[in-house]
Amino acid sequence: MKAYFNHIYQAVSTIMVGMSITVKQMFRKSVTIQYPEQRLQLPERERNRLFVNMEDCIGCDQCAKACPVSCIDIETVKVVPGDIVGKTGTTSQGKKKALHVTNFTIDFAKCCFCQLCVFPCPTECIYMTDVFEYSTYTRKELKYQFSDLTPEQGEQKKKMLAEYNAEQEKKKALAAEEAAKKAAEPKPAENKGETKTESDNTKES
Amino acid sequence: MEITDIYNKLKKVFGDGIGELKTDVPVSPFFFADRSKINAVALFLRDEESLQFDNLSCLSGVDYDKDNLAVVYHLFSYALGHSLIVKCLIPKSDPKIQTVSDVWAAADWHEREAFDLVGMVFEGHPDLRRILLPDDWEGHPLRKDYKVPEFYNGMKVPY
Amino acid sequence: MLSNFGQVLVFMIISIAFIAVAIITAKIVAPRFPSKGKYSTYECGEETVGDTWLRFNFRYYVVALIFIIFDVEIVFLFPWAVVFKSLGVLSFIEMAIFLLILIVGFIYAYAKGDLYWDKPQPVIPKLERQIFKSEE
Amino acid sequence: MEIGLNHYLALGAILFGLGLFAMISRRNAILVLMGIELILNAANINLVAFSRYNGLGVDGQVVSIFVIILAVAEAAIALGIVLNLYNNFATVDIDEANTMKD
Amino acid sequence: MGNILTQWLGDNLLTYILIPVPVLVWVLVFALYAVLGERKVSAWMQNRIGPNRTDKFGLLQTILDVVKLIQKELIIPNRADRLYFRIAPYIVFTATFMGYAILPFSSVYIGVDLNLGLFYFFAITSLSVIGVLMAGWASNNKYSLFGGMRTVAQIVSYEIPTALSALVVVMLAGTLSMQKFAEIQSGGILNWYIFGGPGSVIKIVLIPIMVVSAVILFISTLAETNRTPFDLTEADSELVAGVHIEYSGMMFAMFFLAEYAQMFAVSGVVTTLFLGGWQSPFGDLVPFLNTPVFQVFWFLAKSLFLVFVMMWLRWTLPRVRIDQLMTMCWKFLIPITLVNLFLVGLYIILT
Amino acid sequence: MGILNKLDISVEQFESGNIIITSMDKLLNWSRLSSMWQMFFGLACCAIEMMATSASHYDLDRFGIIPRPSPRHVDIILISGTVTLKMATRIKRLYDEMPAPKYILSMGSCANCGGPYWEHGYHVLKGIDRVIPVDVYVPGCPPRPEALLEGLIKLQDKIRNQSLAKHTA
Amino acid sequence: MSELRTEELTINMGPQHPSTHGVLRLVLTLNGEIVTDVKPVLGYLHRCFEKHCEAMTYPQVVPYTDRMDYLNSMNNELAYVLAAEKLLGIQVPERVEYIRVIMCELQRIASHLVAIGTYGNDAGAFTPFLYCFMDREKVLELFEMVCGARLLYNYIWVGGLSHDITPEFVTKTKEFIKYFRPRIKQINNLLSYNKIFIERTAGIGVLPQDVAVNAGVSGPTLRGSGVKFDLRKDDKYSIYDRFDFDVCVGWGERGVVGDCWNRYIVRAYEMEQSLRIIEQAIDNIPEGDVQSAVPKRVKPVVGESYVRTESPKGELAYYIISDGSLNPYRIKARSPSFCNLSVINQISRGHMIADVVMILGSFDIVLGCIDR
Amino acid sequence: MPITTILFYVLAFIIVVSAVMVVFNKNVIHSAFALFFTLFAISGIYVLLKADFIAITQIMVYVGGILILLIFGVMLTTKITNVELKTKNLNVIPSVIFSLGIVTILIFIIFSTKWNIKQAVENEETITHIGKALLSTYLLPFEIASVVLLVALIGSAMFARKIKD
Ligand code: SF4
Ligand code: SF4
Ligand code: SF4
Repeated sequence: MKAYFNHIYQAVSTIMVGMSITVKQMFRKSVTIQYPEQRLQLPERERNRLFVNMEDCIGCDQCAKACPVSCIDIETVKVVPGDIVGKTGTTSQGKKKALHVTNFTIDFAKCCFCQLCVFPCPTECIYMTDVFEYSTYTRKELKYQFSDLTPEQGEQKKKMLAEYNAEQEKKKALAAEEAAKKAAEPKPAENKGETKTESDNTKES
Repeated sequence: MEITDIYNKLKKVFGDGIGELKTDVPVSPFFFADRSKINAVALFLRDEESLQFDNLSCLSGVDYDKDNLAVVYHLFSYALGHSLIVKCLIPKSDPKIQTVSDVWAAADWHEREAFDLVGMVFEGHPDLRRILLPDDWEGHPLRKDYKVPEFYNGMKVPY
Repeated sequence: MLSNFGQVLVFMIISIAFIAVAIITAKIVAPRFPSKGKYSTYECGEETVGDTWLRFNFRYYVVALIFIIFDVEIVFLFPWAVVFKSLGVLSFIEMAIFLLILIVGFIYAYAKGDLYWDKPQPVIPKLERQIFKSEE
Repeated sequence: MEIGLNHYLALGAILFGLGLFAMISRRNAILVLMGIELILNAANINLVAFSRYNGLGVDGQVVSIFVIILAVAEAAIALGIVLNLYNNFATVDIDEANTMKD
Repeated sequence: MGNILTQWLGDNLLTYILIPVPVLVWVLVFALYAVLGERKVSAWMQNRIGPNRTDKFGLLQTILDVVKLIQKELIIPNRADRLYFRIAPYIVFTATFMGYAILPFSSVYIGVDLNLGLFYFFAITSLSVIGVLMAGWASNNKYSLFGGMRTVAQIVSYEIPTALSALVVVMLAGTLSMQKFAEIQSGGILNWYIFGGPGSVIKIVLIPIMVVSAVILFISTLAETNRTPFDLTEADSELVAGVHIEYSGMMFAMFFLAEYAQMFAVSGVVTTLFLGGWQSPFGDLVPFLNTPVFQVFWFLAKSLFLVFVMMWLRWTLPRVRIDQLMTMCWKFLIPITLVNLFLVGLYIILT
Repeated sequence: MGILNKLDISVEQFESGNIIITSMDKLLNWSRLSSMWQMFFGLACCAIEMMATSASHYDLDRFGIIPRPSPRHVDIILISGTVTLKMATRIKRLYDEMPAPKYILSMGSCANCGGPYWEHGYHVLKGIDRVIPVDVYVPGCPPRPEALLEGLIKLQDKIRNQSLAKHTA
Repeated sequence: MSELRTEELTINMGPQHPSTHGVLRLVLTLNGEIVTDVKPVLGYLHRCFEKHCEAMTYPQVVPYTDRMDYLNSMNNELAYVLAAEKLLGIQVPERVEYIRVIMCELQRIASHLVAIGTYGNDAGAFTPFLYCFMDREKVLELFEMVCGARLLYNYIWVGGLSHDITPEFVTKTKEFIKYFRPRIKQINNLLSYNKIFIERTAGIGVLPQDVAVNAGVSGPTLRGSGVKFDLRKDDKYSIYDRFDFDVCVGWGERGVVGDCWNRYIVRAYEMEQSLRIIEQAIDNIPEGDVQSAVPKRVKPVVGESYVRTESPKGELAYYIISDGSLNPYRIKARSPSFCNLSVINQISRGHMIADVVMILGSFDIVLGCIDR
Repeated sequence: MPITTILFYVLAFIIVVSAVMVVFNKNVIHSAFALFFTLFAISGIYVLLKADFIAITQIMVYVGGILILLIFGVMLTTKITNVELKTKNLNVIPSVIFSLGIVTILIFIIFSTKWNIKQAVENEETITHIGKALLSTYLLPFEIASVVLLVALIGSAMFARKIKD
């Protein structure tokens, strides 16, 4: 009998406690962020859409290698002598750019926003922004092209290289030794060495 | 109990069923057990008063090398607080091994998973079906030579 | 003109008419795109296994059974409660006897466990052999 | 035509006939039960009709309440029997159950 | 009949057809805004805002919901029983709506003042059981069938404590007419039946009994309307959506409507029985507050408060299990109401 | 039966001009876009963000979106997470069971195209659009709640500009 | 002769079901409302984690471990990273260890909040669910501040961390601790000690100790059965031995030891303990560089390592075999949910449908972790 | 035609049609659902007969109680979809003839008898009269009814238990 009334007492009292909590909450201010009108101040480390500053990109492919998802697609074309990359041919830090980046796409439909691509970049030109509002109606639009060269220009550069190569071939036929030297020049080994030292700097930041 | 003591004890009971103790491998020592004796070994490990491996922490199927698969047992004893690694080699030509699911209930699903992904057959397992992949899936994906199928159920698999 | 229950009938007709109108409007307006899967039975996205119209839990029957007895009792209680004040003690005793007899039945059914819904009868798993010994 | 006692009685009769038919022709025991319910309802209609038109007054209604009670008791018990029958013979077919007895 | 419409429009058929219309309109308006209210109340309790994108306060939200539901395809699954699948929503809603006929909105407006009012209400609302059973069975879906069965068992068994605890008031009032219940409780808050009804000082002994009765009546009506903590029939975490699973578009809306309509109906009954119906709490102290228009206000206010309590409970409590539900009914509610009944009987005899 | 089916034609006939139909159109579209009931359905990590979106901080209810468990009651299905081959058939089935004006929002990289699993995921469906038509793709892994809301607003825009009955179904 | 037994009814619960916590499918065999058999069907979220790892380099695996148990990324990362570090023989700086502990404990709170919230939701109470999510949002804010992501962080790296913490983080964390203590009490009042909730969970799904151990159950589920075992105390990985905290076990305060309520309440207690650990750690973070030990090129020797950690769900272990190349040869994740779930059939027989929901909820499973 | 006449015919029509459905339907559960309409319409007939208390009792007990019991009984005993009317021709025709015969005879008798028609006093408050009658004139049957119910309860509970074991 005692248990019987104890049951009732417990039920009633705990329900009362619960109800008092909910009713108290009713008069608190709501925590809702009313999104389109009201936005959160996002922290500066926010990891959302990537951005590549093509001014600085040297086309070293480090980011693409670091990406676990392989969603970065880089296609580079060697610079033929006499041509320069972009306007100045150097990065903002004054490093010489030796590759035309004809195609630099990041497929944000695949990207997992892990930020692994950001750290190895020697020129700190790929970074994450706080832009997250870029949903689309078609999936193709999610593939972002960062290269500042249009496809035609890219074709042109390729052609230039092919012509240049052909020229070289010709020269090679003429003077084998000289040609070999020249062909080696456009991909300097120092680039790789630089990457390492650069990446140390990036990690500290 | 130290691993060598455990090993010696086992060696005494099972003799040839236990391979040599490998301690040179970085990280943790282990030994091989014979795949046809593993059930008895497991039961011994569990029930022997001084061992009391009451918990099978993990059971992993591995595509070990060119012609062998392996099952790795990570054992732990709640009662005595020591752990042990036992491995069993299984030739790929005849991927059969005794089950330990009657010794540790935990092995039940792990063995199904190993069967599913690596493709060894646990003899005596009560319900050896695929567990993660659909029943009509072909192949065992964690084998090194696994080829991703082109189509499954009319859906294209590769990107 | 209309009796009271006539009014109730009007209520009924109006409500049926309302639903009919609502559903028919929906029928007229709503699009229809029949497709093969659309008319399949929902079961969390899986194919239904077995027949739905099966014999079901016996408990439901017993509840209905006991309810119906009490239902009748309530039917008697209502006229009694209405006239109770004017009839006084005697009717109270009469009703008390009536109720008592039924309560006997209630207690009987209760004691025999007929009123218990199927309680969970948990099967606590056991190992054949005690393996693990707790430290404490 | 003004609705009178006859109409109600005729309705009762038809209902009774249908119930009777269900009772004798259907072999599903539960349908037989439904037939019985129909018959009891027919009887009730008659009772209430008489109470209204034949001066039975409130008595007819009270009696019909008792009929309803009987119907309840009957339904409860009969269903119990039917279910038992089903339990033992795995059928609600009356004839089948009959033959199975021996 | 004491109905305001009969006075205005005279005693002809049109009047009678018009009487239910305000009630229907009220049911619709109530259902629309109760759904919204529920969403808002839950939002506030959870520190949210609730619908506010349609307009500033989301007032159009549920209306748009309905417009959308009209556009939804009506699906009748292949395996369903087509006839009864269609009929079920009619029965469920009609049964509920017919219950509204006896709700006394004010001293001059009531659908129909049956002298068997309360009894009628219990009988007619229990009809919806058949509709639910039909829906559950005809959907030919296991979850639906389970939901239907559970609803039936639940409603059917809670009908007993509902009726028994209402009987306490019937005994004291000696009538079943809803209008009379309300009339008897005139004269201020102390004469409400929850405080023992009109009477001399001795009625103090009645107060605990009446409070318990009122609470039990409220709990069991809660169970009859399938609200949390007793919403086993559409318990999403077990039965997905119970009997409604296979219903889409407008047919589903009808079930939804019926559920909310029933919420108000039972609140109205509890109000009439225990909270003085349309009586003003100040009695005749402020006669102005007891005019018919204000009566409507009081009635609605009290009923809506009960509806709010229902929502409040819903957003606070977890749901009980079916066997606990049944045990609660048989083991707690029915014995207590029987004792109450006996005590009130004794009280009446002794005074 | 199915006026919305047929009006499709009449809209084209009257082209620009029939005010009743256009305002009707507006109302219907408005109602559809502001009461998108969502299927109570989550797949993987994105589902957690979806839940976070419907929780107090972001409150999907503001948009009139409430979760309903049964596909018969819902208008929109948020594919929130990795779709595996085993699950794809089930999703297709659930999608089929939804009544006509229905929308799909693909949330997160996985649903868009297999996401991080597109390369080696032998058991991952590379994009839900291989099975059912998608209305809006929300990128992110997982998308922030705001991103999901933005996707929903995009979807609302899409519905707003629909003509009567020309929905994906 | 056939009996008037209810016919056995097979009913699918899931993959799309509000209370299966994702895409799990339970095939229930029912006798009336009583469950006679539960067959979990897994694999609806099998994302080929282990195959993926074989194609990744060691640092690249980290994002995938995040996605395994997505409610609990930090602990997953930690477990994997510890295993990899053991293989590589890396000793990380003190500061890193401290930050890792703080992060993992915050993550534990977040994870338990989801567990408790969804458990309330399973029981039919929606409001506690949202309260829990509100508090979880606060934790996520902290994470977002440090590493920029809300759910999948890729924060703990092999040999270090991706970012250092900021002073703001420290103050905010302290604020959070202050804010959160009373909230635990509130949740307990609202849900844990509610009579209906106790009725629903106490005595349901009793899992005796020895069965639990034999079935490989771990974490709060094991402690709910009264086994006082916590890898943080008993295995002392990372620097957990420096902190003073209690191992919470269910002792049958309500119901019996090993039932759903005890499993549930262990989580509520553990949040309190996590707060204690954070409190002790947050004031003592030594100075240092968080990336000083990050290797340029992660290329371990041939070998293997197995590290067990205590994740909020239970014993989470990674088994890494290296063949000396850049990519791991084989990674096996021993996921706690996988082992915990495997006892569901044993302990839910004879219960009702509603109880199965509660039992499932009390394991706090995450499908990403089960199916991998 | 006065409204009551129309109502009577409508109700009679519903009753007869649904009763026919009850009797002839192949699916027992359809019969049970059809019985719902029969019983409901019969309560309408009671209303026409000015027996409101009986009408409501009819709804409450028959529709809300017995019908549910019957439906549950059907659901318990059969695989509902498979229940076919397994009647041999032999059985149907004689019973049709027999029932029809009885109905004709009854109707003939009904219409040929001169019933002693007395218009009863219209009393609005049937319930008080019934209540009083129950507690005075019909006291004995009233108390016996409780015994009957008790017996029914115990008996059916016993049956139920027998089935369960
Ligand atoms: S964020 Fe991660 S997934 Fe995205 S591009 Fe960079 S490395 Fe690849
Ligand atoms: S790592 Fe930086 S510089 Fe190199 S290709 Fe990528 S973005 Fe360009
Ligand atoms: S997109 Fe990213 S967060 Fe979403 S399910 Fe896929 S892996 Fe998880």
